[in-house]
Amino acid sequence: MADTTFEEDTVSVAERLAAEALIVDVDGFEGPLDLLLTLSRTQKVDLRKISVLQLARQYLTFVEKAKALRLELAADYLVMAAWLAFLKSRLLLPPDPEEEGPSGEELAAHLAFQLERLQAMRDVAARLMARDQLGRDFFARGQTNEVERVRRVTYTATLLDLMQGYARIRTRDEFRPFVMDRDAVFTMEQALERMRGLIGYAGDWGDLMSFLPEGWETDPAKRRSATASTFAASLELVKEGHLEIRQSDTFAPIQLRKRDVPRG
Amino acid sequence: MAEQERMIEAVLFATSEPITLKELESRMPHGCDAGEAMVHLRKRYEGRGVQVVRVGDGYAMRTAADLGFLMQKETVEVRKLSRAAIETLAIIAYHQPVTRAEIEEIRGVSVSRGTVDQLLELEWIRFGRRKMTPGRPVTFVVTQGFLDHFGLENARDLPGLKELRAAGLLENRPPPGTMPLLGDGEDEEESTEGQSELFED
Amino acid sequence: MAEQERMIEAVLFATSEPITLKELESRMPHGCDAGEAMVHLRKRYEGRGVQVVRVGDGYAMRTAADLGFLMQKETVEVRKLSRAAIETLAIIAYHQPVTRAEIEEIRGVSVSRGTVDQLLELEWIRFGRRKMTPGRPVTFVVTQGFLDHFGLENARDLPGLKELRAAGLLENRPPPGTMPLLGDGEDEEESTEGQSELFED
Repeated sequence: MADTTFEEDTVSVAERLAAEALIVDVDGFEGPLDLLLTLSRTQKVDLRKISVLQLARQYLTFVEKAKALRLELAADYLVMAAWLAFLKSRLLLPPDPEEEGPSGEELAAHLAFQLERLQAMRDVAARLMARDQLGRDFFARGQTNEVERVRRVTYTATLLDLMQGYARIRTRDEFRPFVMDRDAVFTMEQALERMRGLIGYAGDWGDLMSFLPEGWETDPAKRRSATASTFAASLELVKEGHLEIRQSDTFAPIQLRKRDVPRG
Repeated sequence: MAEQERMIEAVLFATSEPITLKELESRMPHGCDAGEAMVHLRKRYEGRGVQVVRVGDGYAMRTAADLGFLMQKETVEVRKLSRAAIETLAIIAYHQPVTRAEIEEIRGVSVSRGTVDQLLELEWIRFGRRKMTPGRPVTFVVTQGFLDHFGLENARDLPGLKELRAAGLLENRPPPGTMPLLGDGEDEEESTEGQSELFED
Repeated sequence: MAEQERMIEAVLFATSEPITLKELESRMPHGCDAGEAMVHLRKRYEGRGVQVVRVGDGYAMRTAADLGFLMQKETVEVRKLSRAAIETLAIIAYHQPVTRAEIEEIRGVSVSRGTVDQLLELEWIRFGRRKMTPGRPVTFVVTQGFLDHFGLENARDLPGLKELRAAGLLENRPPPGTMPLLGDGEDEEESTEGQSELFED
């Protein structure tokens, strides 16, 4: 590590100015790593030869100044400051053979690696965006519809559709209050199916309530649902001509009977 | 002239409408002669699979008429799957093997026969083994064709709810205080032998 | 062979999406060799205003990049990508298959939902297979659409890829003092050949 003996009071004027310039615009950074990378540029060396100790000092100075100016620093900037302070002490103190964990040099090397990698990614991102791009520099066929003649229909969907569809269903479930409690719902289809099986035995007038499915008669919510759907299904079967239905008076029991000869 | 020929070739290729010589020249550097370049270009494409044809007072590139039979596949009309079909398919993919009743339970509405038939016909789903529950209902699972179409190695590669949310695909956040339902990434992957036990809750 | 060359010329011309040799052959009369015809066709278009380019495992016709200036009318206004989105895209392209956590580790900040969403919507990235590390996190990879957009034959042609690899900047180096994750060994193996293999489908 070069310049590990660099002293705090020898920080150059240019660096100090740079650090001050940075302070004004703390919002312009995308997190501590981005800030570190910007600070490292003031060293004007190859990132591989960067002095991490000096960088740690620059960062800590930056954070101090931000505090002095009462700028709100996000928590991750402060976490990084604490970590760099720790790293600084490790780099300055002679290694303690008793102490566990990685050495200051190892930690410094990893930080340097992270900075170099981030810089490398930014460089290639710039190179990527500088490439000739479809629709900007080179072009696809402008008119592809001339051969379209409808012949066969295929269906397609993208993975995004699929995931959004699934997300839609699952998110709806999270709003339980708006969803009926389906456990207690006996659907009309279910009732119809059940009634079709039962009407064969309904030779004589029988109470609608006796047609409710087993286990649905006691719980009030379930009974209500089952009654409604069984009644609706009965009406449907009457319409189809398989069943007769009668009620002698308002609120009197509703009675059902099989109809022998289906209507026309 | 070779350079001018290249220019009109590129423009003719990329424009969607036939283009006149005047329009061509207005796009080219000053002093170009689109008319002469066009003569050369048309000659170059003579007898090829693509032709430079005159359309009204403009020019356009067209595939040679005798090769129209190759375009038959272009005439396939691609339609988006219906929302019901996509949802049904998603449920099968995430919960397979899954019965029709379970799909209805999750969607909250009954599944029409046509929807399942369509997915079967697309060969994106098939019948799985019967469930060991009363009535031994038939189950549905997704097929290799499904995985191919959606570029998945296997159905377990499907992102979980947490990941969907992280990617911004879940618009709604759950109201505070509610427990997230299933689909918490890890939970889902743990079930190595079918995701059916997710229904036990 | 001249006739087969005409055929693939017509089909390539009519389609805007890249098309594979297999797809080409499936449209041509039985017994045709699209691969050989392609060699001839590409030669024929060398240096012309329109090029036959390779995109992943497909081929497409595109105008020559040096003639872009003629095409101002055709340029579609592309939504400007944020710096975060551009960096995220580059990281996915160079490190694929890469997890969200790895992207965040490299950028030093968390990846916002909208960023990934935007890249998915552009169909420049898609979900890859899950990583064999604890939690089996989902990965991201770039798509053929990405290659097409940036005029890349395959992901190995990314600018500077070799140099980055040689400099060790594409390694997933854990911070010192952390325990290597379980199943890392397997994964390492996968990712060495992973990059190119993902485009074969």
